[in-house]
Amino acid sequence: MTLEADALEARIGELRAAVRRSMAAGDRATARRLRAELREAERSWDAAVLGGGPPARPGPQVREQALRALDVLGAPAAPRLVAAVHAALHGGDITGSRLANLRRDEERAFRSAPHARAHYVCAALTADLLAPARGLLTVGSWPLERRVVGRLSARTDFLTAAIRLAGHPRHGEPAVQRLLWRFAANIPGASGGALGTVDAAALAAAAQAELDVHLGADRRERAAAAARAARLGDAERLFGHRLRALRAASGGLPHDPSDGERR
Amino acid sequence: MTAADALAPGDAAEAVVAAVLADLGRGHRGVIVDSPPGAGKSTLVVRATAHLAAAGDRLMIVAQTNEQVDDLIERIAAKHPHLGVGRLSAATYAPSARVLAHPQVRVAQKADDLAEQPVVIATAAKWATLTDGSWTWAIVDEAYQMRSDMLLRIAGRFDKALFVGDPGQLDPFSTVEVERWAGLTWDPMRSAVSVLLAHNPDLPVHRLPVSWRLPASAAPVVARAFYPFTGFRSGTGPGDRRLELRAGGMGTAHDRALEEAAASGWALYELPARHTLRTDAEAVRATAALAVRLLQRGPVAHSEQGSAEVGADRIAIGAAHRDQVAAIRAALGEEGAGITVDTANRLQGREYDVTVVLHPLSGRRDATAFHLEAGRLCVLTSRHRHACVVVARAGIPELLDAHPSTEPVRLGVPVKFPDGWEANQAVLAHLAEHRVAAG
Amino acid sequence: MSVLTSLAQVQAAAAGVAQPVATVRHCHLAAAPLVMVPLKMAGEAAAPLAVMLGSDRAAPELLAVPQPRNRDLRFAFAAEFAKLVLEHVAANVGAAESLGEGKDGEERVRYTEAPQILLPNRGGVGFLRLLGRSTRFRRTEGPYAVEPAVPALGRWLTWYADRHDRPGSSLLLTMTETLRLHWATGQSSLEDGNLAALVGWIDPPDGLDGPAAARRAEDPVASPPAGPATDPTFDNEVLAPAIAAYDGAGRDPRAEERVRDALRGQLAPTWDLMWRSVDLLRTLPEGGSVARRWERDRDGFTWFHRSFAESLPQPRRDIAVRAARRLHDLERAQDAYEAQRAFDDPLVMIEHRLNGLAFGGVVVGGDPARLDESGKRPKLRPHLLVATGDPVRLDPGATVVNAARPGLKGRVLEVGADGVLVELTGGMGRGLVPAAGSVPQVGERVVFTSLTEGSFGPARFPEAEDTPWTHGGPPAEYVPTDEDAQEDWS
Amino acid sequence: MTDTAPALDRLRGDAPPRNHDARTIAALTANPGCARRGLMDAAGVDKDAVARHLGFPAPFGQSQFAITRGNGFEQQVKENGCAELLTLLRERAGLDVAEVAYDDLEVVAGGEGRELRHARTRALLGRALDGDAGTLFDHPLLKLDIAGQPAYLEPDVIAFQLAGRFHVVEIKSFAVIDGQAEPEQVAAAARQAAVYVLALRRLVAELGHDPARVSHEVFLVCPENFSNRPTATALDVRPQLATVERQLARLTRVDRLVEALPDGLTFALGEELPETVRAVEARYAPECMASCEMAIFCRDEARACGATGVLGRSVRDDLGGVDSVAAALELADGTREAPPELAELAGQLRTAARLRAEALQLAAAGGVA
Repeated sequence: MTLEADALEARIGELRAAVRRSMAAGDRATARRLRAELREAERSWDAAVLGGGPPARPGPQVREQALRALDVLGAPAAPRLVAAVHAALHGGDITGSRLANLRRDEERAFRSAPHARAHYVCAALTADLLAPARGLLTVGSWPLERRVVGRLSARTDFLTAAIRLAGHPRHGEPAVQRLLWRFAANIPGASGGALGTVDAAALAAAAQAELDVHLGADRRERAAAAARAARLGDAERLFGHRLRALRAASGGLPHDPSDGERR
Repeated sequence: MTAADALAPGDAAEAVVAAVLADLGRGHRGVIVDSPPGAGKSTLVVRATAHLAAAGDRLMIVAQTNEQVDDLIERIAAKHPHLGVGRLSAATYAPSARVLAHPQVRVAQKADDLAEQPVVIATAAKWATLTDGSWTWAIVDEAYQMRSDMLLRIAGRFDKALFVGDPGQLDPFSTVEVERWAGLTWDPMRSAVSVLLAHNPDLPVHRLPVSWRLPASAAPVVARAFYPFTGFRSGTGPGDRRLELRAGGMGTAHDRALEEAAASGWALYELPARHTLRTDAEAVRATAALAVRLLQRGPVAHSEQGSAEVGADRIAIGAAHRDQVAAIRAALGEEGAGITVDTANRLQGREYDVTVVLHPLSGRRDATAFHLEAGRLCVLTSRHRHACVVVARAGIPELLDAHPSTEPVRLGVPVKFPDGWEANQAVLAHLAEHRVAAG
Repeated sequence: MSVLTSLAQVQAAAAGVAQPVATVRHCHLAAAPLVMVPLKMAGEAAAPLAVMLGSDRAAPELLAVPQPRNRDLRFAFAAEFAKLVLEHVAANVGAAESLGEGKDGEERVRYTEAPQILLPNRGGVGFLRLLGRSTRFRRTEGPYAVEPAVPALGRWLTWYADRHDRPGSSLLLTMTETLRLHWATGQSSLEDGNLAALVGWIDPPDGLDGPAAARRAEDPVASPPAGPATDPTFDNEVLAPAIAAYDGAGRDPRAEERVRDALRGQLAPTWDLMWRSVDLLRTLPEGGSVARRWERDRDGFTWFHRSFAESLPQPRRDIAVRAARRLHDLERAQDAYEAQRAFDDPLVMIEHRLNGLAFGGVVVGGDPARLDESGKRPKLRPHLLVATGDPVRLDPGATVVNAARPGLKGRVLEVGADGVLVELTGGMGRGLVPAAGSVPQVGERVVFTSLTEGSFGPARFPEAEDTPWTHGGPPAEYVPTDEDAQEDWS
Repeated sequence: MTDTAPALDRLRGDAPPRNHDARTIAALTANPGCARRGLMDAAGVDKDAVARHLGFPAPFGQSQFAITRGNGFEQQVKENGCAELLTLLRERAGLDVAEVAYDDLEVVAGGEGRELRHARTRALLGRALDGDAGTLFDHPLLKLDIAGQPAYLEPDVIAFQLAGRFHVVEIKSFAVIDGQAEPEQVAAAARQAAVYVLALRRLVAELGHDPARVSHEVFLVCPENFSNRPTATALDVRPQLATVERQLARLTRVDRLVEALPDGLTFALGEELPETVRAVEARYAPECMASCEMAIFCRDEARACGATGVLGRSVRDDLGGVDSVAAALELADGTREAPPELAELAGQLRTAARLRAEALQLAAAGGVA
């Protein structure tokens, strides 16, 4: 351990005690300042001792990976599910958080150069207000009926994804089987095999059986909403219609007074 | 109110007893009868005993204490002089006079010596020492007081059983940590009836609708406070019970309290608000003095059973802790000799004309789960046929108001009603109308 | 809790240092106990983070899990932990002492030694219990297989946690509860849960009194908590970055060392406190009945150790019969333990003198050689008049025994102004003349108590297959399953 | 009740009223007898800030491991349209396969304004009550009156409709191991669930329906044993409902406390804050440490005036409610002449002191009595 590392270690010890004391005293501002210093000291200690490289930035290929996974699923899906599908089929993992801000990057890219890309990763639209649905990813080129989500859609999309995955040529591979097992555990009549192994055909049949129960109502709601969505502008059709835009336009709803910082 | 309320009290009670006896013949493994205070539980046990013995079944009766065993023997022998009764006793038990008075009762220490007695009666602890022998029917008296582990030890001795008990009374307790079994349907700490029902949910449950003990002034108060879902009513009307104080009073605070109790069935003798030790000398003295003063006033109890002097043996003093009971006994002295003084646990199942109660929350600064237990206050305020005088320091409503309710919750343990806080509040609200400030 | 302990706490608060509430040690202390200081990960049921253990205060072993959410690392930790615990158990069996034939004809044996484990607080027992539960069912082959020592560790930890629940057992002691059994501090039981504060009150470091030592002990940066819970600021500012670095650096040994260093810093102060507490407890002479209770402990250890190979892991929950039998055993042990502590220790007997079930004073009169001629044969029935200032609440006829010599029995005849008249009925030797020194002389100090040891007789319970219909009938045959295979770990 | 509203605002000074959530409301049941706390809660004062300003900050909150574990578990249970939750409710509550509708009330059209979200919650629940389908309502924003002032309730809970009745589903990350969970944590979850049941019942009543359509049986979803697999346990929260209703009613009677205060008194963070806080009587007990941000300040204050409450409620009860350590000691060693009402306590304390001294002196002499 070089002399310099010893000094660093002593400095790290002091900073740690100081950060903990200021956090305990509830003085968050000082804590934030000291913590930054501490991270810096720790990073230089890592570099000096471990030689760790800089963390990876979200490269362009995250977009392709998301699109590929969404194609497999064929239905709006949450970032965690998209990441799980990618990991099962292609190994490695794109953390859910990097996927979450992918949607924001795509919207920014679209607004700066509309339609520059063939396929955009974009939001699902809620059936009632056509607003961006929280925590869902879709592909811009999908038909509106598939991108709009109603009250039953969360369940129907889950079942659709199960059927699509069960039908995937590589459904027999262990990683995909483990992913299918988590679907099977939550579909009545589907989970029969021992841990980690799933009878894909049985899963697909069970999923289809439940899907038929909801499909009619779900399709009706999505079709009606899709018709309304068709009248939206390009950007809003892809990334959702926001009330704020409406408020700005016509000075709509009175601003909510107690809209303080959410604790 | 239900159809049963249209009936006269006697008929309503008779209808339930008839239904119970009928259920005994319908092949249920168990029949349960909830009996509020003084609702004729022992009478039911005696009639069921005769009913089952007549049908030729070998019958065992389980009581919780030797005293309860002797009570039942006396009642059965009086009602059915020809019925052979065996009393199975521990070696250390000396038969009491009232048991020996009945020729048809045989006392023995081994079950084989009582083989030809159609009815054998013993305490649960004695039955638990048997490893063999079987009876077709068992009658379990005070079944809500018996702990589940005791039922486990004796259930092997019978095929079918009638369980009779008062659900409002004290819960079983233990001196050790029992968290380990919380949530199990056979938790050894639950009452015998609750474990029985947890495993046999479809057993018939009957409810004796009338309290013959509690006067019209007490039944509604006790029913509302401690039996919210399974109400009952008094077997007597407002005019049927009267407590007469033949000797004149001297207008002292004690006298005014006794007169209020005689007139309305309740009195709250309220001492000034103060935090004290458990054996609060002032409250102990007041409790003893009230009982002694009552005797001096030459009380006569007029009821549907005629009129009778209220002697010392017809008066009881109840308290929450053993050291309070010891202090009250010491304060009674000679004049109070013969008056029963005991804790709620030991007063269960017993009956008196007048009771004087030292309120468990009197003088307390902080209430604990022990003090707030609904069963304890229920026992203390439901032993009397005529009147109940409660001695308490002021300040209990404020104490209840400030009581933090942060009791732990254990998964799988059924919620117990009524909640002790609500029960205490209900009784206090009623007592407030009969308040007499201490002199 | 009673007025006496409350008074001791008030005296301690005024004096600024803990006051004794025991004059003798009421627990067994092994020559080389296995001290353990465990830490668990916040937010998890039983994810071990680290443990510092050993029976030599100068050479503690530190085991740590650099990434507690990783299953393999967690079971590698369990395997190492198992090795050390099983070694200690094996090293503390001692010789097998024969006790002659049991009623079923088998030779009864009792080990002369038993391994004792010391933990900082009750939280540690709860953690060991859960760790035992999460490891004792693991299979050693098939999916997620583990080393054979791991399920063995699980069964031993479960057994130790169950023994801890038994009143009077010394096999698994928690230091906060054991110290509070012997000293009262000037703070509430909540603050006494902090071992550093508790020791600070009992043996304040020089220059500090109780409250000052406790205040320093409550600063988690200066004196780390005794576990198993870690301090949130330590988690957020020190441990989380270290674990993240370990993950980031692909499990580089130096990053692992950084995690271990951080955890060692949290555990070492408590390790020293544990041994300081052992020293404090050794200053007290051992209570008279401690050896007898330690014998019961050794019987239990002998039975579990000898039947270990062919028995199954303890079931998840007790069946009806086992629950009832265990409750009865615990209540019997509680009853005996309370009586034994009172007879061993005058500072405990005064609890019973204060609530009137015992009395002590000086013999001021009586008739030491009195004979009772009323019966067929004269019987030796000496009378003693004991002057006492205690609030006696015993009714005439109550049986009492001498606190110093429980063999000396008697009856209370009368409680008068000048003292209590006692008629001695036993424990004075055979004949009509009392054995020398058996009857207390005038001027002697004596204490008589109505407390008797163990009024509980043995109770009979049905066998499991005879569980009655009132308790759900005979339980299903017990087959321990390893549900870990179906679990996807957090 | 509105006449004390201006007084409560003054008490709060210029700070905005603190947002209540079920945890803070459930914590009201911890020490109802404490006037200081009752007043600060009724006025919506930020006790955490006051404690820090007085130099006695409340011990720091939660470890991030626990937070990430809690969020991770909740996310997993609610993932893919609450797939795992639906499986549990189908098994345990007999939910029909067709009942899967899911409404997310946490964010409305990108806007997170509370007024907007509450309006949408009212609309959706209103339609559900009128027979429209709808099974899972995630994060319904509810309102509850605290001391006469409406407060928004940030729920992390799901309302779930079964056969026309609503049940609250509370997701917690403490484990249920072999059917048992930590009793204190279950109690806290039960009290919080009771607050939601109460708020839901008030909303249902406002919408003109029978409040009993909100069941007192709530579902507690926790990880099972040592895994991530969720399990659901039905919990009857009637006792907790009664307690919370009692405490909320007490808060509306806070006027007694307000009148007793010197006017112009405020808990605003200023120099005179220490005197203001001390002017309102507290009722400290060690249990406050687990449920009130002011606990360390109150403990320090109680220690300064030698209160027996610092040693715990049972010690104070043993000492017959004598409040000061010094008084108890003087009674024990006879230096203080006991007034008549304390005569008995003095006698017992003196006997106790004598017995302790006698036993200690005997032990020092090496004998056993």
